[in-house]
Amino acid sequence: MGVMDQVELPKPVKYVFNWGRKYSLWCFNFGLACCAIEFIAASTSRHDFIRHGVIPFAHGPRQADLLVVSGTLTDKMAPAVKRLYEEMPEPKYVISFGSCANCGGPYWDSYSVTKGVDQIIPVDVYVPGCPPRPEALLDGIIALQDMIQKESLKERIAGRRLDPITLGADEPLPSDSSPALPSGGRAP
Amino acid sequence: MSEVLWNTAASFTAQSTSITTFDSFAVSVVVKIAFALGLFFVVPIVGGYLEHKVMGRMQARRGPVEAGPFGTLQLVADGIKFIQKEDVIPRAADRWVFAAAPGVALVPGMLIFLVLPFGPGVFALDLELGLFYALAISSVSVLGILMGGWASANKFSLIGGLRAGGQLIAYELPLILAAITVAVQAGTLSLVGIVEAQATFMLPGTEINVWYVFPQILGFGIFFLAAMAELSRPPFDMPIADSELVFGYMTEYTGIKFAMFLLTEYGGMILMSALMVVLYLGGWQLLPGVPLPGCEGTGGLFDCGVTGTLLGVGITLGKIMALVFLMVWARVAYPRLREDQLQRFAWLVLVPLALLNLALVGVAKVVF
Amino acid sequence: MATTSPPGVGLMKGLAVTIKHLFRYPATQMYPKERPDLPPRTRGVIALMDENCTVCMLCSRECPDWCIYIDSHKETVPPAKEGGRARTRNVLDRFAIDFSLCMYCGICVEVCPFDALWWSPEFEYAEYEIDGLLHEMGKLREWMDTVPPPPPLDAGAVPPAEAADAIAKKEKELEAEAAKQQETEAKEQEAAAPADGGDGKPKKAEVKVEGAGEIDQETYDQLIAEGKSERIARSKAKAAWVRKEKERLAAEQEAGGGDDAPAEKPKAADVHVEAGEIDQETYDQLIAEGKSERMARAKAKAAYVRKQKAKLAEEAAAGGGDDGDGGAASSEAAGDEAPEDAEAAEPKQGKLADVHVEGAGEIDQETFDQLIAEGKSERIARSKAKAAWVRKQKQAQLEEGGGS
Amino acid sequence: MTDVLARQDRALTPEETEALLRDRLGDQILSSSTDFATFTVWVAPGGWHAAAQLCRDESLLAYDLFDCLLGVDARDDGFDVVAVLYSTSTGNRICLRTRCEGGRDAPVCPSLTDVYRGADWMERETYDMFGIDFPGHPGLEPRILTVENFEGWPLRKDFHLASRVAKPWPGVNEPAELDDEGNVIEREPEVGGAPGPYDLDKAMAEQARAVNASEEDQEEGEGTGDDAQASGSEQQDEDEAPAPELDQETYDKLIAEGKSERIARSKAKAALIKKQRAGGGDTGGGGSDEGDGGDDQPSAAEKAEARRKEQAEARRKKAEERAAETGQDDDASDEGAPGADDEEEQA
Amino acid sequence: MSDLSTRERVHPGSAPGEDFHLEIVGDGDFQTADMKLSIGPAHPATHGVFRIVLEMDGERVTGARPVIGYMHRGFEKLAEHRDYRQIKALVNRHDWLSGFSNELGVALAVERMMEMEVPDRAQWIRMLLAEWNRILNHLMFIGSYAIELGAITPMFYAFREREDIQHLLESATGGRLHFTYNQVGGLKIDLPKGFLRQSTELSALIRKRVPDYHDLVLGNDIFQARTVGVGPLPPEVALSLGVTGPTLHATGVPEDSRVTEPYLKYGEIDVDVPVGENGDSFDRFYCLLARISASLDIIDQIHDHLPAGPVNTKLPKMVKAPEGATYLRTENPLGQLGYWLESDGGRTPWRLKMRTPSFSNVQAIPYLLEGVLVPDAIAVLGSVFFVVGDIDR
Repeated sequence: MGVMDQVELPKPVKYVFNWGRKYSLWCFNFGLACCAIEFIAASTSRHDFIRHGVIPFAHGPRQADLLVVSGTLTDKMAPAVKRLYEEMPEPKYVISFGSCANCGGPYWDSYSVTKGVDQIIPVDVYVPGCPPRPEALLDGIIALQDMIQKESLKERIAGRRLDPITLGADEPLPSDSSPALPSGGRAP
Repeated sequence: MSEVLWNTAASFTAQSTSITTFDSFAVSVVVKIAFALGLFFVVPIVGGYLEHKVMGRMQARRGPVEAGPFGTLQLVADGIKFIQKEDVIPRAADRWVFAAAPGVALVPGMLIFLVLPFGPGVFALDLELGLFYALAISSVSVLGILMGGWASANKFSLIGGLRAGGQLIAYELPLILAAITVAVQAGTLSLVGIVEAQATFMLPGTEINVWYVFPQILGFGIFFLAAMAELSRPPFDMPIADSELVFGYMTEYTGIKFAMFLLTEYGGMILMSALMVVLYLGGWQLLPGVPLPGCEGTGGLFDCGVTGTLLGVGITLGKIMALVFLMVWARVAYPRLREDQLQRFAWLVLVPLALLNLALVGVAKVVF
Repeated sequence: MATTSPPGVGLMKGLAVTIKHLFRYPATQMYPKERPDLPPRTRGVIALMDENCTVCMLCSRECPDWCIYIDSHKETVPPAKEGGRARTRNVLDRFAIDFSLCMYCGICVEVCPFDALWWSPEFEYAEYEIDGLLHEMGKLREWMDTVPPPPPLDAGAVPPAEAADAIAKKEKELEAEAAKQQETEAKEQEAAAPADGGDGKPKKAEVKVEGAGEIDQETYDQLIAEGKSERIARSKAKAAWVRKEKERLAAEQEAGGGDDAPAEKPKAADVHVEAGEIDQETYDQLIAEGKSERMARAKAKAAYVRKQKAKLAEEAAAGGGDDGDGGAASSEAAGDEAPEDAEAAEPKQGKLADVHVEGAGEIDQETFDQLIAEGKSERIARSKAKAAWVRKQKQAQLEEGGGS
Repeated sequence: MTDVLARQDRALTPEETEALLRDRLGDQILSSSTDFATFTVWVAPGGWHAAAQLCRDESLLAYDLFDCLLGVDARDDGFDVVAVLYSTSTGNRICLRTRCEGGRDAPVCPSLTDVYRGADWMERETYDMFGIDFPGHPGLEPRILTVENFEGWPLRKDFHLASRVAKPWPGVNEPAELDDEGNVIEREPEVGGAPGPYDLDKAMAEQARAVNASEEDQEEGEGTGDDAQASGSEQQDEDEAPAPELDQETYDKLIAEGKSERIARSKAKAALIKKQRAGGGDTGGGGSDEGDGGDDQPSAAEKAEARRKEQAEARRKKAEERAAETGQDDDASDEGAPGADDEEEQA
Repeated sequence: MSDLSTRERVHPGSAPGEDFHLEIVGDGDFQTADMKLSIGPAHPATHGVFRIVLEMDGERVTGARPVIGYMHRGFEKLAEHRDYRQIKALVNRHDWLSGFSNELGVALAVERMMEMEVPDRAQWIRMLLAEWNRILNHLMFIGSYAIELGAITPMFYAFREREDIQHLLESATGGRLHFTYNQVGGLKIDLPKGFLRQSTELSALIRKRVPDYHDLVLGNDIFQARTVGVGPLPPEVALSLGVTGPTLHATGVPEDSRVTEPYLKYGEIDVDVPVGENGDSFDRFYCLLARISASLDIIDQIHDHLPAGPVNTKLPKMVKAPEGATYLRTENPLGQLGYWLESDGGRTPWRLKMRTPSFSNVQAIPYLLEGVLVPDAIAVLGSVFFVVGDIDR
């Protein structure tokens, strides 16, 4: 890893490395709510995303490089997601699976739900649906794999904010930050 | 330098195919190490692929398909990815022990590959104490696991490491007892010797040539279960995959270190299967009593032409893959044993049975 | 309660079950290649037919997630006939659904009184950024192509209200025509000797047919030749005959005067469409399919407007000299130009929403390879090719519909 | 199935049960009702623990299954607590209901944990949601459902949902009027109307407009600032802004007409708001003590006026652009006014 | 920029989710340990976010304190801001494995308050879908309990069955997990053509596949060794805690509201309630598996009782429940689901309390875990079937 993010790899090497990262996404399912059931359905025999190289047996965040946040993220759970995202070693990807993870979904007005996982951790692919079909997750994974095949690791790591994010005990989480308001009733 | 290579190539193909008969010592050392390392990295990849596919089919799904033709390059892709992962060392960890642990767990596996015969003459070393060497070295990898568990300063890894230590030691005993019984039967400790003995072994009092698996079916069963427990494969995977232990001693490892632990597991699976093939299933012999085509020597096993050698290697790999299939089958079908049941099963069931088996064979050896 | 079986048996049975599955065909559906067969009622994405939308704001009010954003303004429409009253009409400026917020409960589709919102089973619209999930009116309109026809209801079910009276109205119409047809038939028979000798036998059969309307002889023989059962052949022939009848009447009307509204055309032009006419042929076809009368009128209106535009585009294309390759007059050629400039050159031909196309899963191979050549990702290429294929199907159906 | 039939004969009818309770506990049992197939017994707060004990131990009653315990916000009279008990042997269900002492600010209700083990978490949840204290409960803290440092009691009626105030309701956006030369005639945007508790919704919407209006003043420098972020709409400061007072005169009129007290109060509140909006000073009972008071009332109206004008310009600009565009690309002139189909081509 | 390869973790301690994992306090042996049981199970999370704090000395658990609230989404507050049609869409997201039964409860409660007559066909179809929903729920828990004990395969077979059932229900309702098919006064729309034929075929197919689970899990000796006699729950304690559903039936009490208070048309068919003997983990699993066969029998009975006719009644423009309160209880797959619906005559409920089965069943865990070995803790925790969304609402 030390070399990977310092130097721009030559074309063929970068292709092979991207191919390797593309077809070996050890997946850590942060199953929160109903979308977790659709995630399990995507991992079992009918949809079986192991075909695409997504292996669901990553037990801990240490061995995983794809974090699928499926379900409603509540304020009480947000620090855990933040910490587990930090635990994951660097070339890591996040799929936000379902409306609740995208931006609060049916619980957009609840007092205890974080409006979207992207307020806590950077998200690569948003899969819409409530809950999305398992095929929608496969479509999201294919989209992510397309992105991985074309991306350059150097830019990705350079773009990532590397100063360690420490959650001070006193600094409260933005629990009730109102959602990014689309233009509502007025013309954009 | 070129004629040295030329000689090697020539000698390899010309008179005998065995890689043991080379003129200069230096060259043979290089070739042997290359042979052992090559096998150690290739065969576990095939074993891992077989596990993915068989487990998939048994669970009514297809297993990896996209990576490479028919998903064959899945584990290669894993390897390439693990190289690129960020190498994380926990702050509170003991740095050098943490870094050394995967190596200590992996290297014994490679060393044992030196002594395993994969075909007529296709083996790096024919040690006189081959079996003793293999069993001794395999217990060293327990150290690697304990080091890993302790060094990660994560309470879960600690518990995982201790449980793994306890389990491996508990199952070391029946493993060795079963192996000794075969040595007693064959009269030699050299693995190649054991294969040779099986080629000419007659059931006491009858004229049927048979492998050791038939008279010592009990020993084979004990060795199989003990081997699975040694590798902490389900249904004996209490120290690793457990709800409250997250990933056992491997919790803290990422990147290439974690890949080395994985390779240890797959390599160990191949290694134990190979040992069982040599001890019980007659090595590279096709059928008990049937000599390989084009080979002479005792029991039609040695200095055969190229076809005989390739056939021998093929048969051994086939038998190894069959045993790997059995291990995967057990993983798919059974839940996990509880910790204390595991220990009780080892001490109260396996060890007495192994002793009984040893006694029986001893008596049979003396009487017939 | 433990089942008392000997110790080993349980373990063996477990092995037996797993090995049994090893030799069975795996239950995996190879997703990107094998498309899932989605039932018609699947709630995949919401499609908007904005011709029907009268901006009553009901969907936006009823949505529990407040995720439907509508902007519109009122416009006054000049009276259709002099002395008539000028009507005001709501014109939709912006209709957006935020699919990252939407909970797919279907209340908006349920509550819409004008059938403007439909469920489409499409589910492949994952995005890299979240604002890609805010689908504007254009995107919602594109989803309209993938809306399947609603499934027929269970035998025990009460048929839906609209369909019931639409079917009744159609029967009445058919009887009226059949009666009228009866006298003209009788007059022709005495005057003309049987024209083509060949169909002597069916002619008699034709007479015997009760008053439920004549059957179109030529389609009837053709179907019988194909080996269809007699009953299907007769019913198809009857439908074909009715369509031909209408064609003939419409043609006479157009040839005759054209300015005063022809009798069959339903009541005075609907205020909503400035052009005023509706496309008679699609209207009957939809009614035959059992669609609700109001729905059929709306779709026929859209089809008519499209035909007008197609006619205008052809004149413009022919008038404007050669366009690109060969300038073949028929819109078929225009269809397969490079997709970009085809859109620019003529109004969107693709908006043929009314004809439902089965098998929305196929993709148009040639656009697919072209896009792949351009370096597009396989997933985008597939979805664009699918849309292109659907467009082509529609054009093809409209062609032979117009031709026959 | 057979024991179910046997069960029927041993079961007591609601009247017998109430009679039994009354003679054991005397005046603690206030009243009982069986409307909507739910046998509810009102119990005085003093007899709450004794009633539950009796229901469990009395052999005739034998309510052994502890079904559920919940709190209900009873507006100004404080909070009610309802315990639902079920008897597996007789198949009866009883809902004991009592009014907590201490009104709205310190409601107290004796705990049932020593009678039923299941009451433990239910009471913790009711405390977490309503702030009702249960003396005798082993441990109400830490809060069972919400985040540890959560301020406010969520299920109380004066606790407002921040997002519903911050986000303008898309449903209110009726089609805008265009006068002859195409610019938008503005009209008062309808307030509230989203489904929600009727009287609270109006008040909440009122509050939101006040908050937005005050923000408009701070955002002098900013440009259009169209989606006014409702900054600082923490739950806490909303609790201080009390619900507006009742318009006394409409209230008495409705009570005289025999309306139920609750409907009368809600109508009176609505009437008060209408009066205040008309800026006619405070003829009704409620003075202008609501929130930031009536003094800057006219300026809020001006602000709303400015915002509406600016919306109008935005729409007119949009209409002109569209007219210009439709003019260029299709030369055929008989299309006439831009039809809906051109609309969708542009979008 | 710090060299990434040996970037040290900054936050103290190294266990993933630091305050979630084992922290040894006290000298020498483990005084108190805070063990997180859900994040990072062997297979994708089947429990959701449920945290339990175990006090242990040595291997034996002395005390257990479940910490819930991680999935609390404030449904009861949101319900007060939604009218009855919108509640129907939100209510099936709580016990996400039995979406249909949740909606059913609310619809029945409002119908009871408005004294609305629901056509027979709608009631029978509601029962049919509720029973299919029950089978979906139980199949999920068969898979997830087996994974807790280390057997991966039952989950794959269970989900193969679930996919077939979900396809069937999707053809009628349009949704796979959240059906929003119920409506106050009946159903949204009638069943599509061919639904009943597929339903009969599927019930026969699943009846043929149930023996696989008996062989693979119930009959397995290792499974029996790990579950028989583990975590017994006496009936009186269960009743006092309010435990219902398979967990209560395992203790021998056949309390099932389809039998004791028949709602819909359950009175006209016979419902058999499988019952265990000593309420241990094995009996709980046995009851779960037996309830699948029971539900299949009910489905077959419904197939030949289904009358023709309308499916919903004409609704007033604005559905308003009259003033007053009612408590209605239905038999959810995991236990009894009670709705306390209090209305002030407006179009939104004044108070809607959802008494969920998992909330009460989970209260039994501290009792069950006292004096249990740590390895058994998993077997016991997995055998009390609960859904975290149901606990926290």
